[in-house]
Amino acid sequence: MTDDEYINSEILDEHFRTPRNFGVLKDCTVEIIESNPTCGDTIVVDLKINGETIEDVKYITRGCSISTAAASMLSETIIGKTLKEVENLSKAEVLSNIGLRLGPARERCALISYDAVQKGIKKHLKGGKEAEHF
Amino acid sequence: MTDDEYINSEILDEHFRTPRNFGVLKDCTVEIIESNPTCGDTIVVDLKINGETIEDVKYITRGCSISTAAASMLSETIIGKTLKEVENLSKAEVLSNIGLRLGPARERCALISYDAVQKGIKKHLKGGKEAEHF
Amino acid sequence: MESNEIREHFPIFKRFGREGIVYLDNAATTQKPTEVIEAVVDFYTNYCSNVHRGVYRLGEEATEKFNKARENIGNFIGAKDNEIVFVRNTTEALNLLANSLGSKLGEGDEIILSNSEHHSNIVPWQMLRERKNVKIKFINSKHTETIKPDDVADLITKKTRIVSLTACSNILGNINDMKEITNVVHDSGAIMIVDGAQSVPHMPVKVKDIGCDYLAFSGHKMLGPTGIGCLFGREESLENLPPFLGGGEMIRTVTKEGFTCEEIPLRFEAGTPNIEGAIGLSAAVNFLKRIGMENVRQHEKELITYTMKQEEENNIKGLVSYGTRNMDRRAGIYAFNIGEIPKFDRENLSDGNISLKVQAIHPHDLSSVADRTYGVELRSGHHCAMPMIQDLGVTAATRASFYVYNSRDDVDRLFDAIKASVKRFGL
Amino acid sequence: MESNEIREHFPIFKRFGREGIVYLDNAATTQKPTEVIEAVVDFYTNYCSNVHRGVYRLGEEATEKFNKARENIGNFIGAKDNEIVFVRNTTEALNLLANSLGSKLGEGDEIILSNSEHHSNIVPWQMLRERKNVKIKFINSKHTETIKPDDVADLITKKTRIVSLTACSNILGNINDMKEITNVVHDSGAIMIVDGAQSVPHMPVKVKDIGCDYLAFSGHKMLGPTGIGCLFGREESLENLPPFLGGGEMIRTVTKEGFTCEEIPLRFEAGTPNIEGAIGLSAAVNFLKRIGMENVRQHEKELITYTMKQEEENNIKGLVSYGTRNMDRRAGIYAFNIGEIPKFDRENLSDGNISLKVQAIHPHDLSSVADRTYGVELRSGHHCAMPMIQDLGVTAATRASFYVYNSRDDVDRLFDAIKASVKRFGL
Ligand SMILES: Cc1ncc(COP(=O)(O)O)c(C=O)c1O
Ligand SMILES: Cc1ncc(COP(=O)(O)O)c(C=O)c1O
Repeated sequence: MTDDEYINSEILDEHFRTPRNFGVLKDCTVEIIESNPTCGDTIVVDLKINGETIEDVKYITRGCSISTAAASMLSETIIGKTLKEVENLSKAEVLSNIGLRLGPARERCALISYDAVQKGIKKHLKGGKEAEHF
Repeated sequence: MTDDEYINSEILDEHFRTPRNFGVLKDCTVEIIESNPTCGDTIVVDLKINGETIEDVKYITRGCSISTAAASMLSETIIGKTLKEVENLSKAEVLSNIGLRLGPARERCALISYDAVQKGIKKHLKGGKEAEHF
Repeated sequence: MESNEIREHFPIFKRFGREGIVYLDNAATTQKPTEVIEAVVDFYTNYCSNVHRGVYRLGEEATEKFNKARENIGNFIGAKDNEIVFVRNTTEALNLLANSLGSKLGEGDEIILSNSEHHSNIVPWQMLRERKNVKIKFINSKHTETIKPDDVADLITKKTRIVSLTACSNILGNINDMKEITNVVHDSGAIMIVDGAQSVPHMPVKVKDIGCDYLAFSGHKMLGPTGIGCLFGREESLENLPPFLGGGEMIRTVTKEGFTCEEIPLRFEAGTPNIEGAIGLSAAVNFLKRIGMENVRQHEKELITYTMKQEEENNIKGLVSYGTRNMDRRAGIYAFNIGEIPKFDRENLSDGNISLKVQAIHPHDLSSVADRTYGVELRSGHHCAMPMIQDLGVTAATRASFYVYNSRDDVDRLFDAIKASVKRFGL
Repeated sequence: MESNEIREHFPIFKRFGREGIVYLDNAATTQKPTEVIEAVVDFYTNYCSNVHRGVYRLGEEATEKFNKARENIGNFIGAKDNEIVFVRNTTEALNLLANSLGSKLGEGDEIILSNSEHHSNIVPWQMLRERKNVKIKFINSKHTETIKPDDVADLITKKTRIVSLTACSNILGNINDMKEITNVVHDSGAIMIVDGAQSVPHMPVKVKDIGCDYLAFSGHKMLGPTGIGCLFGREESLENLPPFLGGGEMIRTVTKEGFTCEEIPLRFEAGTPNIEGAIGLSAAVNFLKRIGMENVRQHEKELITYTMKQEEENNIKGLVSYGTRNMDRRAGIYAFNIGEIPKFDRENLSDGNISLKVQAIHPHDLSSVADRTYGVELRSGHHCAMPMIQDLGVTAATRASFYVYNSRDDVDRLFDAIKASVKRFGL
C-alpha cells in the first residue's frame, strides 16, 4: 500500500463513512459473530438465505476503516448470489475489490467479514440456526 | 589445556595408569555412587570415617584418564584429613592439583570424585549408611 | 550515553535515517545494537557448536561462552547463575511455572492475578484451572491506579497458593511495588511470581530486593534476540520445582525404566538450547549496563513526562489516555484513543441502538496513518491484555512505548502523527 | 555443489582453514553458511519487529517474511504452511505431543518406543507415565538391525495409542522405513509420530509419502540457527490437538472467565516466537534445496561407505563399531570404540572382580586427543541415547557424523586421529 492509496483512497472512504447494508436482519436465516484476534474487533453478520440464494445481508461492526469498508463492499457483492458462487469467491478477489495493497495484519481486517460469511454458509448448510456466542 | 599438557602430562599418566587407592573398602562408613551425565561414567567411592577424620578411601571408576587420575590424586589428598578440611577443599584447588587447563566438559570429569566425596561426607553427617542406588 | 549517541549503535536507524522511522513499539520488541548482532555472528563464525558435552575446542568455547552468558545475565538482576533458567520467552517461563508448580496444586487452591496482566500471565493459569479445578481471582484496579499491597491482601485466603503479577503493565505503564506486594504474599505463605517482561528491560531490578520466588523476562524486549528469555527462581525454589520438559541435557541418567534429573538450572532446559540467543542476550545486558539501568529509567521517565506535557499542550479533541499520572510509578508506555469505540456488547446491538457514527478513530487507522505520514511505528489493538481493554470499556487502543534510543523529537513526531490521523479520519 | 565448493560458504571453515578443523559432530549441531547468517543479520538490520500484529511497515515486513519462512519450510517436507508449528527444537515438539496427546490418554493406554531413541523421545513419555499411568513398551532391536514393521506389529495391542520412533538413530545411523512402519501403526488405529531430527537434515523427507501424523525436527541440525525447530502435524491431526502453552498469539479472545483459541498453527505458538530463527532456518532450507536432498543423501552414503572401507583397511586393534552394515539403510553416522569399557554394574564390582586394566581407550580421551592432534571434532559419551548404550553393553562410545561440507579427506583425518589416540592411550 502506498501512502497515497491508503491516505486518499476514495472508495475506502465512501464505504467506510457510509457503509451499505449496515444493521440487523430481524428475519435472518443464520447469524455469525466473528472476531479479529489482531485488534479485538468483532463483527455480527446476518444472512437471509432462500433455497440456494443469499437474499439479504446485514452486519454490524465497529472495526477500522478497512474492515468496515470491506464488509460493506462484500455485502454488495454477495446479495443475490447463490451459495455456491459465494463459496467460490476467493480471498484474492475480495482483496482486489478493495483495491489496496495491504500488509498481513490489515489483510486480516479486510477478510474478517469474508470469514464470517463463509462460516455462516457452512453453518446454514449444517442446519444450524442459533447465533454463535463467544 | 595446550596440546603438550594433555598429550604429554606425566602426572596424568602416572595416576591414570596406576591409580592409588583403587578398589573397594569392605568396612567403609559410607558409600556413594556418582555418575557423570556428560558421558555416563560412574564412580563408587567408599569412605572410612573415624570421628572427625577420614581414615581411608577407596573407589572404583572406569572413567577417562582425567576422572581416574583426579580420583587417584584426590584420594591421596584426603586420607588423614578432617571432615572440615575436606569440606573446605575448593574445586579450584582440586583442579589446580591436576595441573591441566580443562574445558568445561573435562572439568566435570575431574570433579566427579570430588562431588562424590562431598556428598559422602554430607551423607555421613546426616547419619546415612546404606549405599545410594541409581 | 545520550539517546543520539545510543542510536548510532543501531544499524536499523542508520538504514532508515533520522527522518525515516520513529520506532515506538518497544513494549512489543526492541531494536538490536551492533554489539548484539556481532555477538551472534561471532558464534556462527568462530565457535559454533553444541554446548555441555563437547570435549573438543569449539564445544568447549561454546559451553564457556554460554555459561558466562548465564552468569552475566544472572548478575544483571542480582541472581546466581544456577538461578537462571533459559527459556524462549516470558510466556514459556510462566507456562513452566503453571505446569510445574501447578502439578502440586489441588482442587480449590487459589491463584491471584490482576486485570492488567498480559495474556501470558492469564491463559497458562486458566489452562491449569481446566486440569486441576483451581480457583483464579482477579485484582481489579482502576487504570489510574497501580496495584497496591492491600489489593492483594484483600484477596488472600488460607487457600491462596500463588500470586502472579506483572511488575509493570504493558498497556498502562503502571509500575507496581513488587517488594511490598511480595512481603504481603510471603506473610501468607503463598508463592510470589513476578512478570518482569516490562520491568527488567526498563529499570533496575534486583531479585534479592524484591524477594520474589520467581521472575520471568524476555530477551527481545531488552535489545536481545528473539527466542531467548529467562526464568529466575530462587535456588531453594528451583530445587523443589518438578521438571517441565523432558529430554536431553535435563537428565542425569535414562534407562528404559525411568530417568533421574540433572542439577538446577539444567533440569529445566531440555534439548539443545538457543545458544546464540543466550550469547546475544548477554551482549544486550552489557550494552544496558554501560548505559546504566538508573539512566534508562530516568530517560524513559523524562520521555513519558514530556509526553504528558505534549498531550496537554496539543489538546487534541477526543484524546483519552490511560495509566497512572504519577510519573514516579509510570513507565515509558502511552496508550490512548481518539474517541473511544465502546467494547462489543451483543445485547446493545439491537436495531434501535445502533449508532454507527462512533466519534472515534479506530486504532488501526491511527497506526496506519502514523506510519505512512511520519514513519511513526505504533501498536494498536488489545496489546495481549484483553481483560484490561474490557475494563477500560473499549475495543482497542493505540500505544507508544519508549526505549533508550527514543528522544523528545520522537514524542513531537508522535503528536504530529496523531494530528495527521485526525485530519484523515476525524469525523 | 561439491563439498569443497560448499565449504566456501561457511565462514567458520575459512577462519580455521583446511588444516585447522575437521568438524565431525554434525549429529549434535551443524555449522552455518553465510546465507543463513546474512538472513539473520538482515532481520536485525532492515526489518526488526514483532510479528502478527503490527500494522506499520517493519511489522508488516517481519510478518510477511516469517509467514514465508513457514511456507518454505513446510514446502521442503511436502507440508502446507498451517501444518508447521514453530517450536524451539525436536525436544519441545515431542514434549508438546506427550502433553497434548497425553491429555487424552488414560491408565493402561500403551505407547511404543524403541531402544535406539534419543532421550527426548523417551523422557517426555516417561513423564507422561508418571502423570497418567500409561504403559511404555520398547522395541529392542540389535544395533546391526534397523527397526522392522514386524518389530512394531509384535508389540501392538488393542491398547496401543501412540507409536513414536526415530527415522534415523543418532548413534547407530540406522535408517528405519517409516512409511511401512506407519502403515502398520495406522492399521491398528494408533497415532504415528516420527522423530525426524536425523532424517530431515540428511535425506529427502516428504510427510505425505510417510503418511505419519506428526514429525519433529530441529533447525540447528540442518544448517539453521539454534532455538528453532518444527513440529509438523497433519491438518486434521493438529485441528484436534489440545493446545500446550498458553499466552499471547495462541488465543482469539481472553476474558477473566476463559479464553478461546486461534486457528492452527498459531494455536500452538504462545508468546513471541523465535523470528530470526524461523527466517534463518528458511535460508538454510534454501541452501539445502540448492544442493538437493538426493545429493545430500548420496554424498553422506558415499562418506559412510568410504569410512567402512577405511575401517577395514586400517584394521585398528580393538576397534568395534556399531550400526547396520547395509549402506542403503545407513546414515553418515559412525559410532565406535577402541576396546569396550563394560557398562557399570555394581554387582560385578566386588573386590575379587575388579579388573582395572580394561583394554580400552575411554571415548573422552579419544576425542580429546583427536581434537588436539588433528583438529578432528568428535563427540563422546552416551549421545543422549543411554538405553542403546546400555544395550550395547558399554559405558560410552565415540561418534563421527558427517554433513554436506565433509569429504573423504576428513575421513582419512579421522583415522589418523584414532591412530594418534591409540598411540597416546593404547594399553
Ligand atoms: C534422533 C534425535 N532426536 C532428538 C534430538 C534432540 O534434538 P534437540 O536437542 O534439537 O531437541 C536429537 C539431537 O541430538 C536427535 O539426534
Ligand atoms: C507484561 C508482559 N508479560 C508478558 C509478555 C509476553 O512476552 P513474550 O511474548 O516475549 O513471551 C509481554 C510482552 O508483550 C508483556 O508485556
